[in-house]
Amino acid sequence: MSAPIIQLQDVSKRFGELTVLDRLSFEVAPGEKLALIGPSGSGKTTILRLLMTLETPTDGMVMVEGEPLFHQRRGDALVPADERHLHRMRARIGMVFQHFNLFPHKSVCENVCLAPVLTQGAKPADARRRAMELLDMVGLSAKADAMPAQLSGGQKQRVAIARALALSPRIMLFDEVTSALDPELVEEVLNVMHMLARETDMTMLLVTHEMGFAHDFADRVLFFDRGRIVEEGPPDEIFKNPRQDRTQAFLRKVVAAGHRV
Amino acid sequence: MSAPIIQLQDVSKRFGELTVLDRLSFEVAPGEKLALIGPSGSGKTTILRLLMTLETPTDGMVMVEGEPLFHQRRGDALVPADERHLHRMRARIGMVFQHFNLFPHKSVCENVCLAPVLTQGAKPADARRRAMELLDMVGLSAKADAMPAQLSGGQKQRVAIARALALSPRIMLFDEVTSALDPELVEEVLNVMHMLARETDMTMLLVTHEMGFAHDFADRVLFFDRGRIVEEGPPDEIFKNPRQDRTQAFLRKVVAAGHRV
Amino acid sequence: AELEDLKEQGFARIAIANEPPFTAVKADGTVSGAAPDVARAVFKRLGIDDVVASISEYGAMIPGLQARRFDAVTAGLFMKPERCNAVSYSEPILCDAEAFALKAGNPLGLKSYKDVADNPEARIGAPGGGTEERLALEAGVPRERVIVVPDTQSGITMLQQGRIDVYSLPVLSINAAVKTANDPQIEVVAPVQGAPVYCDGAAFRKQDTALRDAFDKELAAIKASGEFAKLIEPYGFSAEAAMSTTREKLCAAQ
Amino acid sequence: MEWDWDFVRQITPQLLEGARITVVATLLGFAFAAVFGLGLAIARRSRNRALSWPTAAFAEFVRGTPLLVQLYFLFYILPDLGLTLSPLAAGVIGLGVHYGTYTAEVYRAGIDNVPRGQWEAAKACNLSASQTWRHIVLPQAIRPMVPALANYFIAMFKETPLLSAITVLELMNQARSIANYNYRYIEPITMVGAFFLAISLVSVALIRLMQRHWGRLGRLGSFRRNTAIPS
Amino acid sequence: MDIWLGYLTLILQGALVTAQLTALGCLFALAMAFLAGLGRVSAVAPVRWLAAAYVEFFRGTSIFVQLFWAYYVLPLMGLELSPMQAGVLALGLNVGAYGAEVVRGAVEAIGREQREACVALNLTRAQSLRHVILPQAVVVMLPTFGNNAIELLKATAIVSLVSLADMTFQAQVVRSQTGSTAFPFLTILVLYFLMSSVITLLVRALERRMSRGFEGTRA
Ligand SMILES: Nc1ncnc2c1ncn2[C@@H]1O[C@H](COP(=O)(O)OP(=O)(O)OP(=O)(O)O)[C@@H](O)[C@H]1O
Ligand SMILES: Nc1ncnc2c1ncn2[C@@H]1O[C@H](COP(=O)(O)OP(=O)(O)OP(=O)(O)O)[C@@H](O)[C@H]1O
Ligand SMILES: [Mg+2]
Ligand SMILES: [Mg+2]
Repeated sequence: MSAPIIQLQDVSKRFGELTVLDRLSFEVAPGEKLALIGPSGSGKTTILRLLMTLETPTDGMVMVEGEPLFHQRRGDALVPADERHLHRMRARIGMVFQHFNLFPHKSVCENVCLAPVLTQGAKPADARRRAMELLDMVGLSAKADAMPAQLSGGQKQRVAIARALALSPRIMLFDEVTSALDPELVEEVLNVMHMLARETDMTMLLVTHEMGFAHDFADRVLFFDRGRIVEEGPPDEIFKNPRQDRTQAFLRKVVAAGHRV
Repeated sequence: MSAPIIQLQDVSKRFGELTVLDRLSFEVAPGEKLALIGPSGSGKTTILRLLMTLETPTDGMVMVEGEPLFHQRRGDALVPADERHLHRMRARIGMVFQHFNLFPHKSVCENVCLAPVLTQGAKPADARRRAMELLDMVGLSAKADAMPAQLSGGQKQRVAIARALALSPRIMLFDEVTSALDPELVEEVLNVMHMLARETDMTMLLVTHEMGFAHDFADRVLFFDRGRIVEEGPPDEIFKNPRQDRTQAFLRKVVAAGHRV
Repeated sequence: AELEDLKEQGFARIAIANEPPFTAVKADGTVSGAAPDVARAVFKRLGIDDVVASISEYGAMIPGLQARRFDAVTAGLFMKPERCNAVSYSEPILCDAEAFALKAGNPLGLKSYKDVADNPEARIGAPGGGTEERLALEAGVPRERVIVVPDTQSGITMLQQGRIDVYSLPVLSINAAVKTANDPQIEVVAPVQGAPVYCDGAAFRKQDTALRDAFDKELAAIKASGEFAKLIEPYGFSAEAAMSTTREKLCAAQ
Repeated sequence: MEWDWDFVRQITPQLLEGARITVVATLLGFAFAAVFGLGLAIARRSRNRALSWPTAAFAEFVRGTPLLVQLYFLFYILPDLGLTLSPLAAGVIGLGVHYGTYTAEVYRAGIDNVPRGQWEAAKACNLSASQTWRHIVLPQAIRPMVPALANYFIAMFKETPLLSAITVLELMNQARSIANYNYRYIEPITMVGAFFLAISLVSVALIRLMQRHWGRLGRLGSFRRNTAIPS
Repeated sequence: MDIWLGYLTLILQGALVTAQLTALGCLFALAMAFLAGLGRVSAVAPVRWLAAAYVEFFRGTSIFVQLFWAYYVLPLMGLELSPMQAGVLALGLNVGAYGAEVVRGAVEAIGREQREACVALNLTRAQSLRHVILPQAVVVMLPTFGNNAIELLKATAIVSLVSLADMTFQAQVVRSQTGSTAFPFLTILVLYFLMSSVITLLVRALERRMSRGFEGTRA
């Protein structure tokens, strides 16, 4: 196995009194597709937000491609990272949000082009060409000049995926990207993600409540509870033969909640 | 078959240009459990809101227990109903909303007691006794003095159900009562509803995207599209052997969206 | 300011009051009246061709002068010892006694500031920061019965509306105002008993004595030539009164 | 000019007397505005166009013109129409009418801020209109109004100096009178400024506290001035 | 009749001064609002404090007091301003302090989600502000700015108290020259209302233009 692209070592995150991540350690191999599942409030989103540097860990080390994410070397010592270091590290990571977070005042194409032009110094014409390729890939080249408000939820989310891809990150983070969508629109987004998973060697971390999709998509599943990993393994094992009581109870509940047609 | 408790005759509802219900007619038998399903925007919510008199039909007649809901007799003529008539009719109908709509400034028990005391002249002590019974039934007697903000989503929705039951309506309307809940909390609400369906002879109309639940709960399913009934029948028929293309396509999409564990 | 500076810029900034006949603003916006006319004539002889007049409240004049908003105040700002300490006055220009405007028949029988002080019902209106306010206060009228009136017309209106019982201004101002109002319900008591005759002068900043001295010289010249009398008498002022007294006397008076 | 502490000591009592009038005028004016604004808000909500439309026009006009000129109008022109008000009464009514048009917006926003779901739930519970207002809407609408109303209270307080134009001897007028009498402006004006600053810093802190407890009303810009500016 | 026409001209001259004060005051206030408003959300703590102190001071003391200070006290400290400059300074600083809170509020209202999207796309703080936050925030600010402009217009009336010949002041002059109170005051009431209506219409037009791209996303 090659060197891990992401390593968490004893990472804790506390909000005041509340411990959300509790001395958590795990590794992700390059190209791996990882699904994070678990009950509400178990800390799944927080892990993705840490990796995107939207939160800072209270304790522990996060390494991305062998480099510390929140620290930098000064002489021999490790000191908290400054904005420049974070900026350099962030270039490797992309994130897609539950609520899309498109820029409402920019057209679809501008949403996709903005970051490459501003952060990678891409020429506007080149950025636009690449944006059109990506929009084509997510099936939205016809909507390039539409405004986000004119799109359905599923279309918005596909634009958000294209936007994240435009920076060619080596790691993609997906946080419940379908849970804000109408059931009928979920499929089109999942199709795009399936395609991405098949056709690229990006490392992907996925938080979802769609157990069926997690099963098909992931190489490995981590089941979280209260900021700790309760169980991990290949999807078949976790979904068919969960070893832990907590996992079994969770899956039973989700199934009972009606996802069984 | 006994006389229908609800009758819609050629009911239309337009919002400006938009026709939301299009000369719709159907009947509901006393005690029947009816599920309304269909794509987003097809008008399901609008039907429930009409029955609750939160909207007024643009055209057509709605009868509840043989009486016109939006009209009253004056001499021989039918004239639009006044507030007194509506008030009398509403006493027969209860509704549970997607977002609970609990009164945030009143405790759980006060939420349940308020309407009986104000509209039925119940004595506060009696109302409280009955409220405690209902809260006990939905498994929340321990939370009687909590404020809504201190409850989880599932608990809030169970309080909302108890509140609607407190007026002993003969018809209960449920509009996507679980879709705002975390997946783990869905079960507790559905359990309460199953129990209601089994143990009371109330007429119930249910709008839901949980096909599994609709299947188990309903005596009859109506499938809507664009303000019209496309197909209706017993759940087994609709879900296993839908006759219409539109119904098949809808069910296929919902299934593809991951509800298949 | 130095005389030379003013000559260079070609005009002097003067403060005037919004009070006929000391000042008058015609419908076309041009400024005339006894005070600005004299100022214009004197400054012209000093080689300053024009005056730029800004209308100002009485209360704002001395602070405005100190804050360098004006080079001189020519507004019927009567000489009083305290004012002589605050500014440099020229020799006297316009003299006037104090008068009362009150309801026809003088129902409260008010003839002096003392009378106002002694009658607990009587409310007197006076311009804020003006001589009359001070005279009233010094005569012992309590603060709450001295109503500070923002301008002459407000004073007349308030008198008509019964909000004040007497409105005090210099004789000529009152006459002009009462004439404008043209109201038989109002009569004038002039002069007020026991109130001194006051004269104004052009007021300059304390340190601008050179300018003041130059002004005095030319003022004396037009007084001697008779031009002075021609300027002010049409407005009802007496040139004789101004020429028979001096700054020294007025500033020392108590 | 130098700052003169002796002079400060000498004029303090007179300024305090002015401050008393300022406070009285603000309190009365605010009480007037609170009631008058409620009337405006109800009239504007009315379904009767003949009532709601002129009310809206009146409110727009009052909000679009300076309080100072309105005060002149109340004080000098109304008597010609047969209504002679004392300076303080005219000032209180002027402040009250002017700010009433703002408090009306607070009431409106407060009521609009109660989610539609609450009205609908009340209907589903079969409450009557008056029961809905009393038990459901008003209890939820009033609390977030309080900080917004308090903001206007402070704004009004800072606008009382305008009453000097209609001869009310409030703080600013006393200060000007002192300045005119003594030809010293720095001390009285600065003291007035310090007085206003002290009062408004204290009240801003109080409002922050209220907001933390009772929540903020609406979104920014949802009514005309979320924090008021003296005019 | 001619007399009235003449005095009407005088009032209109005052109206010009009022309009000029309002326009310059608004420009200055706008500059201050952005300077202090962005200062309040700055990452640098001393900048935040400075901006907060400015806002609290100018909102805390009455504009009346500020104007008197600018007019009578600043010159004593050696800073000489024309009445117009003093008026613009006081109005601009005062209304700018209120505007700063509008800017800050609008920037904060463009929620966490947009800011997080910017981080995820690796934009710098300045880039986020310029390309994402401000273009959206300005649309949110506009209506309140419109109200602030009207407040500023109304506040210009008090410069008459320091003898700047604005509309209200000219009305006073006309009043003492003619003895009529109703004519000048009713005239200027109407003129003020016209001016504030113009501001309202301008802001609405601007709002429509700026929010066009959003296609109704923020109702
Ligand atoms: N900024 C914050 N301040 C305080 N608590 C927070 C904050 N962000 C998250 N939390 C808390 O941290 C816990 C974990 O949150 P997180 O969003 O990671 O859960 P999750 O596993 O993604 O849950 P869900 O499935 O509901 O999205 C929750 O209890 C949440 O309330
Ligand atoms: N007050 C209203 N004004 C205008 N249009 C409305 C209004 N209420 C509903 N609509 C429109 O009526 C149509 C039907 O709405 P309805 O809420 O009944 O659909 P639904 O079947 O419940 O959909 P969903 O599954 O998304 O809840 C939609 O297109 C909706 O936009
Ligand atoms: Mg989450
Ligand atoms: Mg619906």
